[in-house]
Amino acid sequence: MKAAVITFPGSNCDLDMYHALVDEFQVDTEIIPATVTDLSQYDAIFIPGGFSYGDYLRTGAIARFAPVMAAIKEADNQGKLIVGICNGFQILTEAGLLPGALQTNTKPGFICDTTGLNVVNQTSKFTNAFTKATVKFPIAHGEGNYFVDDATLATMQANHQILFTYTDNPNGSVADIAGVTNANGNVFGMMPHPERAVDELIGNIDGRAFFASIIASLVNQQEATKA
Amino acid sequence: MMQTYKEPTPAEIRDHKIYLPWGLTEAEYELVCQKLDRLPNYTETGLFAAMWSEHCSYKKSKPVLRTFWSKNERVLQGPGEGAGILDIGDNQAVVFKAESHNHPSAVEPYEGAATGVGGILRDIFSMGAQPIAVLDSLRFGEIDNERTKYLINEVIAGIAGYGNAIGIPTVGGEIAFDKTYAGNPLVNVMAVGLLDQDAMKVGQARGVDNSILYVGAKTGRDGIHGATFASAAFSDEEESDRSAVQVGDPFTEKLVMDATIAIVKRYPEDVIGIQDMGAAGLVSSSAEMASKAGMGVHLNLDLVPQRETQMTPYELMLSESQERMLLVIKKGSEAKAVELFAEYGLDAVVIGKVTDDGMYRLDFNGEVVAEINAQDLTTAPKYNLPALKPERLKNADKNQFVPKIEDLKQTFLQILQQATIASKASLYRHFDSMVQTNTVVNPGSDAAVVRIRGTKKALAMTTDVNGRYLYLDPFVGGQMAMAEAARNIIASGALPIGITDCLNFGNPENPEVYYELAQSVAGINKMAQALNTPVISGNVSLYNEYNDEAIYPTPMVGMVGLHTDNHTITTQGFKQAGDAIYVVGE
Amino acid sequence: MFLAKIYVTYKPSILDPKGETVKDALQRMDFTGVEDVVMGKYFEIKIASDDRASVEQEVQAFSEKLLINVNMEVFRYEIEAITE
Amino acid sequence: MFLAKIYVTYKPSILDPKGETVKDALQRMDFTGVEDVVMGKYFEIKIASDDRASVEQEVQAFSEKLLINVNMEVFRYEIEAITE
Ligand SMILES: Nc1ncnc2c1ncn2[C@@H]1O[C@H](COP(=O)(O)OP(=O)(O)O)[C@@H](O)[C@H]1O
Repeated sequence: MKAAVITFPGSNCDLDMYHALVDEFQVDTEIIPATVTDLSQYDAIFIPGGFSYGDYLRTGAIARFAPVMAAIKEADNQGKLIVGICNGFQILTEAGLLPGALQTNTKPGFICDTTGLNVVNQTSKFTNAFTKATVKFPIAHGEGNYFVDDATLATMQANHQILFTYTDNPNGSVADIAGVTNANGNVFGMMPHPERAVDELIGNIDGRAFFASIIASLVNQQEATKA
Repeated sequence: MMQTYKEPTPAEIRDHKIYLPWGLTEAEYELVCQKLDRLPNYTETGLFAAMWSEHCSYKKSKPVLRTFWSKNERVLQGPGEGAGILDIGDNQAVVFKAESHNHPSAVEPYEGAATGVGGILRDIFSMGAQPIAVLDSLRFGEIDNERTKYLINEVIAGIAGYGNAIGIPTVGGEIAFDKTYAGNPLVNVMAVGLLDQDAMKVGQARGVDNSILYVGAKTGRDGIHGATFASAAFSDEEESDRSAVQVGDPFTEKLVMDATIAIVKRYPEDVIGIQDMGAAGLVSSSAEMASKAGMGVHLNLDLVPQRETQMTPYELMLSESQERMLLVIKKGSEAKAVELFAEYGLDAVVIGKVTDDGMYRLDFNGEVVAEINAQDLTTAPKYNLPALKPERLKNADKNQFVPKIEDLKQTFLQILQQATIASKASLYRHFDSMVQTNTVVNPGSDAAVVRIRGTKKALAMTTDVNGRYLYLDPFVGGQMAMAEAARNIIASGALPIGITDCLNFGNPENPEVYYELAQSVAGINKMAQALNTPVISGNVSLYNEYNDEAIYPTPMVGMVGLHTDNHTITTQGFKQAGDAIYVVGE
Repeated sequence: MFLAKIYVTYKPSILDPKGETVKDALQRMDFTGVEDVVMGKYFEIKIASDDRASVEQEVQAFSEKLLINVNMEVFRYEIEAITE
Repeated sequence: MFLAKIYVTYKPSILDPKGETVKDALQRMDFTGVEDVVMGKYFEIKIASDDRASVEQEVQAFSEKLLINVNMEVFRYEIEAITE
């Protein structure tokens, strides 16, 4: 498995994601600048947190036009796994790779905390290794209030696209939504930070199941294509 | 002289004493004339006013600062550079410094606090170090009015807005409330960085003909006179002095930070010196770099990237536009430096070169607009100010220190109700304390602890001071600030290894204030030696007054400790029922 | 040269947390007549061109593409010719 | 009932990182005619009153007090009578 961590000008959780993948899971990982236009050699693509282009217009709005986004869309067409965390989630919604949009927290202001999450669906490519029904993940955002209209919400629910909900909604997200996939189940985004919860010393390892799920589904996928 | 802008002539400057509002005294102006052997022009007068301000020259606090103990086996760089540096073994070093942004924050709390964070981070990465943590130390009036609430919310939002966006965790700090700070809040920030000892850079312009490279944001008219502004006291009438407002741009700073660290790594031989443009912007950075190296510089101001049109030399030199750096690049290596910065989307422009005649020379529109001996510019006259023990201390009643407690439970509850004692979680939760995933101990314990990835080491850090103790006894209060910081570090399991400080005081021309300054420094110093924690950097903020009333003497101490084994890190909370509780000490 | 003034606001169906916060603050400050606050974005964009129609097209295009999020926001604009 | 539309922008001498970033993005997207972008705030505020003059006064007052930062920003406004 080969992973790419995309770094936009202003991304700041790129190294955190890199270390989680490399130090904790020994995944062959490269940090790829947003000017790159070919991602064909990577099996999974991670868009990390931060403030791409300062988030000066709207979170994720400008990043969506970076050259790398065409390659990410191409990877989506091929059904590759694409993960957006925090600002990465915002970028994926802006780019239309995930439904909905992220808005200012109902009580405006940045919050850094640890929050409870329900693992709603434990069969997805991103959640198959979770053994607990609720976990604790760090959050750090000012614009994590997920919005989607009622009709889309109904389809997403019918489709099992909602993978995580907040146990104690910190930002006003519709239906307590914390993390979602696209209809196809290969693109995932969430505001909480699994990469901040993989190292015993840092005090929380609930995020490991997230990475383990992705690795397991890639291994399955590869075995399936071999067979 | 062909001038397209109208400025007072040297004779008009002399006759109308326009230097006075800029902070130069008549005697200082006379001295400038003597050194130049002529009358200074408008630009030159501005350069001297800025460079000889207390903020840039420490002309009034230097006799006290000189007494700081700042050498031991760990010290690689003491006071005098962007930040101090301590050896932590394995060819690694920790770099740290604190800075005040009190005056800008009083006027414009969000941007004042934000640009404070930006400025202290530039001090760290201009040494070639990677910033790993930010801490703060904040003082406000009692929370009984809308203005104070506004200040608190905006200052917190400003620190968060900048620190979170640039991706350096804000891991700790302290906040206290007292009416002494109502008209003059304190916003001190400290930054800590990590350095490979081989990559260490200093702010010096060495080597004739080497190039001066301007990097980062364009220059605008923001913050002109910030340095002299920081050296003046507030009053009710002066609230309209607003020319010093600067807006921070953490996005650009992140690019400048990453690119500066990258150039030191990629071309260590070609980068001769680095200095950030802080107070008094271009003049202070370039003049200090020249004078520290014993060299001169020759700058062509037409080449300075400009955000606004028709800026004068005076404005270009004194602007405090943020997110700008000055580098000295070896002659011949300019192109690859410019190319590296372009990779990060940044402007980098050669604006001049190092000369060997010791002169500070500026060209603009094909004319020489300033020609000053660089040493003269950076050597303000020193003042030995009188100190006088305040009345309140002479007749202090020792019994005032003995608390009168009638109902223990009642007193206990009253203490817990104090805003200063209460949890600050609702404020520090706005700070991203976890980004970089190295924070082992987050805000809420005694000291914050940040691990050094790839080693078993970790760094503990804390900021402390209690102005009331210093008001009651500046010497003992200074010792107590050190003792509190050391207790916090030790409680995390670390060994204290050094400190930085931020000396927040009133007007030093008041002999009682000067006495407080000298005494508290003496107290800090004594403890620094006792604890083997040298003072490796710091900052002075004087004139913290409102309507002629000085704040409590508030010398903030920022202390760093070293963990050699991250398995021995301890936190504050009780761990399990049944554990015994001990009281250690007297 | 043209100057485009572009006004971006949330769709009425979307909660506007910043507008709500401002409304609460104004009411607490005793501006009790304030019934509703919408907080949006305002752009002034200078565009070099001598063809008004093409400027209109551009403004329409980049507003939809970049300046707004079509899921949540709407915009309107005005264009005026300016000298300089 | 009145509707006040309030436009807030930075003073010309103040750095506008948001406007700059949007300008750069538009230029990268090949809207090359774009020469300058100012990004500000836009408020639509409904105020219950039947006296236009007092509404004007209120708008002026709360804009200066709350909506803008007088050190860095300027504003202008329009007021129109609305029914509802
Ligand atoms: N402004 C602040 N920024 C970040 N952390 C803060 C701030 N104020 C307080 N804290 C955190 O709250 C905790 C308690 O602070 P404080 O009351 O000063 O404790 P102590 O008296 O033990 O130093 C510390 O962990 C400190 O880091």
